[in-house]
Amino acid sequence: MNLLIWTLTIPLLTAGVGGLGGPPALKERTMVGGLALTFGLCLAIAGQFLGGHVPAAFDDVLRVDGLSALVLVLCGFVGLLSGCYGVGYLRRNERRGLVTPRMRREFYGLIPAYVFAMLLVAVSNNLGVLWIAVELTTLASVFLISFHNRDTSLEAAWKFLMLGSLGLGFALLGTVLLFAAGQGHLGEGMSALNWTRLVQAAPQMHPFTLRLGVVFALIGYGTKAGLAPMHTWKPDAYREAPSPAVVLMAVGMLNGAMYCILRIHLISKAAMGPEFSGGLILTLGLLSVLIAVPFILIQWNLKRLLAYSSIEHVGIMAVGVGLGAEAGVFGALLHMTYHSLAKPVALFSAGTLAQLHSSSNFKEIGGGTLGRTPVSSALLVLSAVIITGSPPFGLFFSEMTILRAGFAGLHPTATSVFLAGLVALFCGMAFQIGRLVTGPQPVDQKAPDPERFDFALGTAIVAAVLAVVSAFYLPAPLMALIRAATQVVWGTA
Amino acid sequence: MSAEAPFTIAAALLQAGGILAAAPLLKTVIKKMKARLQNRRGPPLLQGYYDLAKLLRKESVRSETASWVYAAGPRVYFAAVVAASTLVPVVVAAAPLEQTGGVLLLVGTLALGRFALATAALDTGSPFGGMGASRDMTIAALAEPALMLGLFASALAAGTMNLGVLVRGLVQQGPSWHPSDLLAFAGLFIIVIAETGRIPVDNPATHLELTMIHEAMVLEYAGPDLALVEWASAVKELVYLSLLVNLFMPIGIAMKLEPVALLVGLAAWAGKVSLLAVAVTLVESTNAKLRLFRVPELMAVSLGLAFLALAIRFL
Amino acid sequence: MTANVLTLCAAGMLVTAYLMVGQKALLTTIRLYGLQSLLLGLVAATIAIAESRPELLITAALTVTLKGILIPWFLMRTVDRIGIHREIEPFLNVPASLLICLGLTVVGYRVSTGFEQGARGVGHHLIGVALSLLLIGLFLMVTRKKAITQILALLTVENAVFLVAVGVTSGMPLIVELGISFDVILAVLVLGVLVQRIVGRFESMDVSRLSQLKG
Amino acid sequence: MATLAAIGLPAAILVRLFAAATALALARRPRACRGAALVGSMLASLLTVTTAVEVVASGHSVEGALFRHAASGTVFDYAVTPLSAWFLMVLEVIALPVALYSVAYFSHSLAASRTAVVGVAFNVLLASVEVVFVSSDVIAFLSAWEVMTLATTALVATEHQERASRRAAYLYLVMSHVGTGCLVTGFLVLAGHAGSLSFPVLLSGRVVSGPLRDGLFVLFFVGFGVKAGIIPVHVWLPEAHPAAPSSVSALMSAVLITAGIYGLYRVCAFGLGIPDQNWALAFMFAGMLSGILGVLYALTQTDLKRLLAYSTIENSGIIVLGLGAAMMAMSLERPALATAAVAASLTHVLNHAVFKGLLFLAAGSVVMATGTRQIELFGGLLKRMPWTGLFFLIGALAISGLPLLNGFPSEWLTFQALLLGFTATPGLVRLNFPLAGALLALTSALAAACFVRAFGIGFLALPRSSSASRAHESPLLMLVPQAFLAMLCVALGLLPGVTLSALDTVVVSLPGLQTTTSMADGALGMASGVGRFDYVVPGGFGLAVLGALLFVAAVTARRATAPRQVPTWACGGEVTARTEYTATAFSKPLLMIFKAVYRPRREVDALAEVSPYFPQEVRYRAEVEPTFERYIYAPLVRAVIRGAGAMRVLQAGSLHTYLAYVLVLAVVLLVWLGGTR
Repeated sequence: MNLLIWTLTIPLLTAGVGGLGGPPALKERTMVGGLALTFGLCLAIAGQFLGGHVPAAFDDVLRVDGLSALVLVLCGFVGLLSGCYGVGYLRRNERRGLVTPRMRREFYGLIPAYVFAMLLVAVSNNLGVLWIAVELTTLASVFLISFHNRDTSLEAAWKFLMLGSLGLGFALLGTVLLFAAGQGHLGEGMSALNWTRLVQAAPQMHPFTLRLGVVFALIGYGTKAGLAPMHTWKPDAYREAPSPAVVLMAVGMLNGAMYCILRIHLISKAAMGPEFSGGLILTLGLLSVLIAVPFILIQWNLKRLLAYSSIEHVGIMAVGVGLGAEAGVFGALLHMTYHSLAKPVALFSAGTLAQLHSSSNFKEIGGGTLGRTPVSSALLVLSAVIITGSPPFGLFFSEMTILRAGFAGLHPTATSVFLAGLVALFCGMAFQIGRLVTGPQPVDQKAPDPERFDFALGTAIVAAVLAVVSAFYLPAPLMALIRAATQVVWGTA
Repeated sequence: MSAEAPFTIAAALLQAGGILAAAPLLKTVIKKMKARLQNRRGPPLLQGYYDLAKLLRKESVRSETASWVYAAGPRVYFAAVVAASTLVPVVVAAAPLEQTGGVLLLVGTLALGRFALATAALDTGSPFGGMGASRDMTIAALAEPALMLGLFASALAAGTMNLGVLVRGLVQQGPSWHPSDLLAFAGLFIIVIAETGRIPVDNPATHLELTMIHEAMVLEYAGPDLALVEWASAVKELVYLSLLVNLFMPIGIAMKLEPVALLVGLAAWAGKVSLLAVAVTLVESTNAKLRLFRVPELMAVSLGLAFLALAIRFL
Repeated sequence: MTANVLTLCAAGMLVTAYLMVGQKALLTTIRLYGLQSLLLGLVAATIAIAESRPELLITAALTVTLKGILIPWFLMRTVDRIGIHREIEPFLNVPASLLICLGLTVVGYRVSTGFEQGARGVGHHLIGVALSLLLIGLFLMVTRKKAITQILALLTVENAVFLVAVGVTSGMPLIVELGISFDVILAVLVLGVLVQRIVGRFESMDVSRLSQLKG
Repeated sequence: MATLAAIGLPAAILVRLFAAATALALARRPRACRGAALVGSMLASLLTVTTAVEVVASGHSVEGALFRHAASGTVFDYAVTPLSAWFLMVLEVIALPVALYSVAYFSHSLAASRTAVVGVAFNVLLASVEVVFVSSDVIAFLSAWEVMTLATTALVATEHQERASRRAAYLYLVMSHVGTGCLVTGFLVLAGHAGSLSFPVLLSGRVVSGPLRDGLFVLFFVGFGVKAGIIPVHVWLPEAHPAAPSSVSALMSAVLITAGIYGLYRVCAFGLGIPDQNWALAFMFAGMLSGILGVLYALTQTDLKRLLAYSTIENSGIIVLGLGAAMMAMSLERPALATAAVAASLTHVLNHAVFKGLLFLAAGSVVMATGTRQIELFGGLLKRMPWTGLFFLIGALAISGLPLLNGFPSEWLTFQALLLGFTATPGLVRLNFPLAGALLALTSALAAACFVRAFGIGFLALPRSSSASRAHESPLLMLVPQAFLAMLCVALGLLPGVTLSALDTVVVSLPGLQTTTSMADGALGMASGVGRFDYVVPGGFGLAVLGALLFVAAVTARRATAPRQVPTWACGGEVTARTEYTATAFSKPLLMIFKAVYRPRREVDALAEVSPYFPQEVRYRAEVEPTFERYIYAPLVRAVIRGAGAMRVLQAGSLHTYLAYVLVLAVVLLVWLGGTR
């Protein structure tokens, strides 16, 4: 049977097992095992693709090209990481007796389901299926956000759901319009909504309908990606969701949404050249980078801080894509890869800090965490250095690639604004992380739980090692995937 | 300096010795002229030598709190000043050690001496030493730019910064009577007054500690140490005056090493220096000492003069 | 004939939207939404008959049963269970809201002129109505404070999208449409659950109170 | 030798990375960790020196690739040009003794828990500086530049419990990052126009022209000026340098600023084509300002390390002033003159590194022995730490630019450059040179005053505190490096010709300059480079001074009886630490004279019960206003914070607002799309 199908069914089964009753130990094993298997299958599929044969199923409704393969691998990787971390995370909470059976069911059920939805996004070659998959990710994450069932988590979930569904409405409209624009060249039937055909038909499409469709689709999927000004759900959701779920949102969801945006961009580019959609994407990306600056400067909450940082990064990717240069696209995809490797470290260490201090608020955590939770704090510093794009780590090189493309290309002014934003963001992050980890131990504060070397911490360390190593050495196949993806987007494939 | 090395050394020794010998006389002459202007008789002309001889014979007394720096101070000061004296053309239109450097080296060496003395003054722990050192360094720092600019003015005019070459050049091209010379001279004269610790900047004769500058700095010294300081100061003053006269009125200075020329040169030098000494005396006896915080204004004036000298010569 | 029916239905949908803007009683608003959905179904059916496209009939049926009957019923049940029947004062008073909605309609129509006349000569009317409907729905979401009204507004947006789907494209591929409808149900269920949780915790459906998360 | 030189640099980098890794691995055992880090560093320095010496001697660059970043396809090319080699030599001449010094210093005054971090950062820092000096590829340069910043920040924040050092570290980080931002823009715009990332192409001087060129110059000037500590972008320096461990401060003050200087040389002066006259003027004014203000602020410091930091700003100013003169000469196409100026500036780079390194190491010993940085609490240290005292004195004499030591030759050369510049420049602009000359004279004289104060108050007379009276000499391992640097001060002071002739290949390798052979007069002497305008032989003159000293000895040392030791006369009172002249008092006259700069503020409140004439106690507070901090930076920061705070309303928590954003965006885009096709 087709690998593709397996890749999708395995996480579904895992979700099923996790969602039903049964002993925790079993659920833990199934989740880790299932997600590991899934990741393995993702790698296998990527291997197939690189081997020259294009994995597809259901007459091309599911189809893997370079871009899909890249996103697929990254999502599978993140899924595995968050699964492992999640097990440790829940154990910690159990140790404090915070976990009800319902919670356990939701947790072990929803996380694999979420992974399933993300993978479906990555491999779907069909506008409609894509939309459905994205909707599924939304539904899966709602209850993860309201997981802790606090007032604030309900609020966050509500906001997320409202904005998300609205966005999806827009995305659906966009899809419909794209479909309409291509009518007569595509005919009826399922395959009429396939990328491959849309891109072929794009040049003959009705331009206005197409433009309208692109605009709505960008707003819609931009909401999921968290591009400003549709980013407003992000800080709340990140703050409330349990860290493993946050990782899925901040990396998997982000990549998936970016993937959708790239697809839309592709069609529009095939029809009207890169300027139209590129300009829109560039504007939204720039806006996202700039909007993140003040909120990072005045932030008081660690997890919200990271939310704004991920708004920044999606903005960076968007800018890279929007610049309308192949180097920019390559930089953006490289950035996506390195971001997927680095962000989990930040979120894991931040999550650990928050969990041990049972708060993610700077005031309540208090400064000088290096003295109390040395490993996590060190990891946090390291990851902060990485995700602020400092050399010698990967994000520096991807940002440099984007900047270079920008200064060499058509938008030097926009690029310099972008650069200014990056500088400001670095200063903000440095300030926040600095005041959190350094300084004297706070007096009159209840000691946090001791940092013991458990499964979650182990995962974080492994992730950190990977993030550091990847800076100097990306496996050749991964590089090949990034290049293939660039070709897909730049349309030289 | 290989073949003429012995000759150079001899010349250096000769000039240093000569200036060492003449310096106390200059101090006394100025004292005497001042006394005469105040209708006193004043000391005998050889008083300076008597004082030195006496001080050198006395036992040396040092503060318990002081370290070796205290003893080193006067010696380095003396050595620096004496060495500096060999960089200036005096009787002959050439400085014995002109091969080793020019204006900048001269100024630098004098600064070295000052550094040594000021440091040593801080070694006894007496507040006066500190006060003197502080004020002396302050005034020196303020004088430095004006001094440099004044010297630059003439150096740039002559196209060299080596005093020997400079003076020879001046003699060959004859007196230029350029107004900038006058301005530069005036500027440098003020500086010399300041550097040699004379009224209106400092009062060499005062015994009121709070108004002292140079004297306060050396207040703790006695015996041979004091002798060295006094002697070196005298030498310094003579060096400055010789520099001044030879830079601006190199009349009669010996161009060749012939007995006649040398004698003429010697006489001319003595005459010019004493002329300048008279000027110094007049300034001293007609002015009152300035408050410390008025001194900068004086320095500013001389700086302005020097700058003007440069400007009107080159624009 | 067909053209008139379509235009009529479209106009009717727009009217319902305006009524929703002017309306404060929750149950009426839900009924208005139901009516709107029925009209949508009618549009689909008309096109299906006029162009003899059976699969559109399925769409129509789906729309009517789902949005015309099921969802309103579900929402009414929720309202009854919670027992709150009136919308509290929205952020904007009715006249102002209506004016803004007029503006939004103008925008929608202006944009719709960009389409060529669809096969049935009413293409851009439908588009105009649909886009206005979309913007009005969004506007309702912005101004209304009750969770239920916000859901209704969201569903109005959904309706607008469907109107475009049937009006311009003569329907999406069937499977896709099924999937989408299924998703919509799911979304509504989730929303309902969430609303009940919110009410259970805040003793109110006033979502404007959900504003603890700042900065 | 040649082969070793060929691989010297990459080998050194490897050694450093290895040393860092080992240090990290041995984190639990401070002793071994220290050893690994520092010995490794010394080894690496030796390796680098071989390359640098080889290049400077032969004048042929050594080139190669350090590392290839496959993902982004960047290759870290490096080329040890003579200029790079010169800065490398300067770096290692300091890095070697500093590493040796640190072995003992860290063991005494560094918490065991910090050893690993400091050891790693130390090596990473040096490695990055080396790469900065040699990299010939933009990305390589920028990454090394950035890593340098990060490592330095880590070292500055070593004592992160103190608020001061946290603040210093952050200030440093932010300012450097803004600077880096300017550099990235500048370099990438250049790259955009050149279509290449390699320095030889970018910095050929033919890439851009016209206003764009001027704009880029400004960007680079600011970007590198921050690191060089040029006023007004200097504010981080006096905070950061004192905060770091003293041996690291030595490194920072002596070498890190030269990274900025290197940039100014490589890009601003020789990378953008023939300099514009206004650029030269900008450099000269910046240099003058930094020189004079730097020394003026140094004069009033009572914290020894801050004092040294400010004097670093001063010297950096002198270096830039020389470079400015060179640029002026280049803009007028006067190669001989430009050569003289560049020689002056590069010589001062070396000399400043040597004596500032020496001073900071000595200061480190003092701080370690007394446990304070306050000059007012030192006193009488010369008797307790004779060697350290001697070395500090030598450094003080050198930095005051006095003959026979190495401060003199470079200031002498700078004066030459200025005077010749005056003769060479037409028009009113020339008046700028005598002005610079006068200011330079003032600067060096004030420096002399400053260090008389530092040494005299700090090391002489009576101890001013119990900690000072309990001070003791540092271990041998800390004295040897100081001795080495002190000897270097003397050697470079007496043999300026050696430095100049070593500079020859460096200067020749720079566009538009000529050989310095006319300047080096044997090993002992220097000439002004233009005719016989001026020449000096410090060594020869040194003999004269020596002779005079012998004469003194002859005159005074006849008597056998040792001098009588008596207490100092203090108007009948007893001389105690309280009657001594304080550092504050020492600089008071200058404080009053330069009121305009210092804008001093003093508060005297006397508590009198009986009558105002009989105060019970008098409190006195005086402070010098930090002009730039107060009038430029503080308002800026406040504005930013306020602005950011104002933005908070965008995320005020109301879902309706958030939805409104989407509505507005949709409407705007729809209107933008318009209707008619």
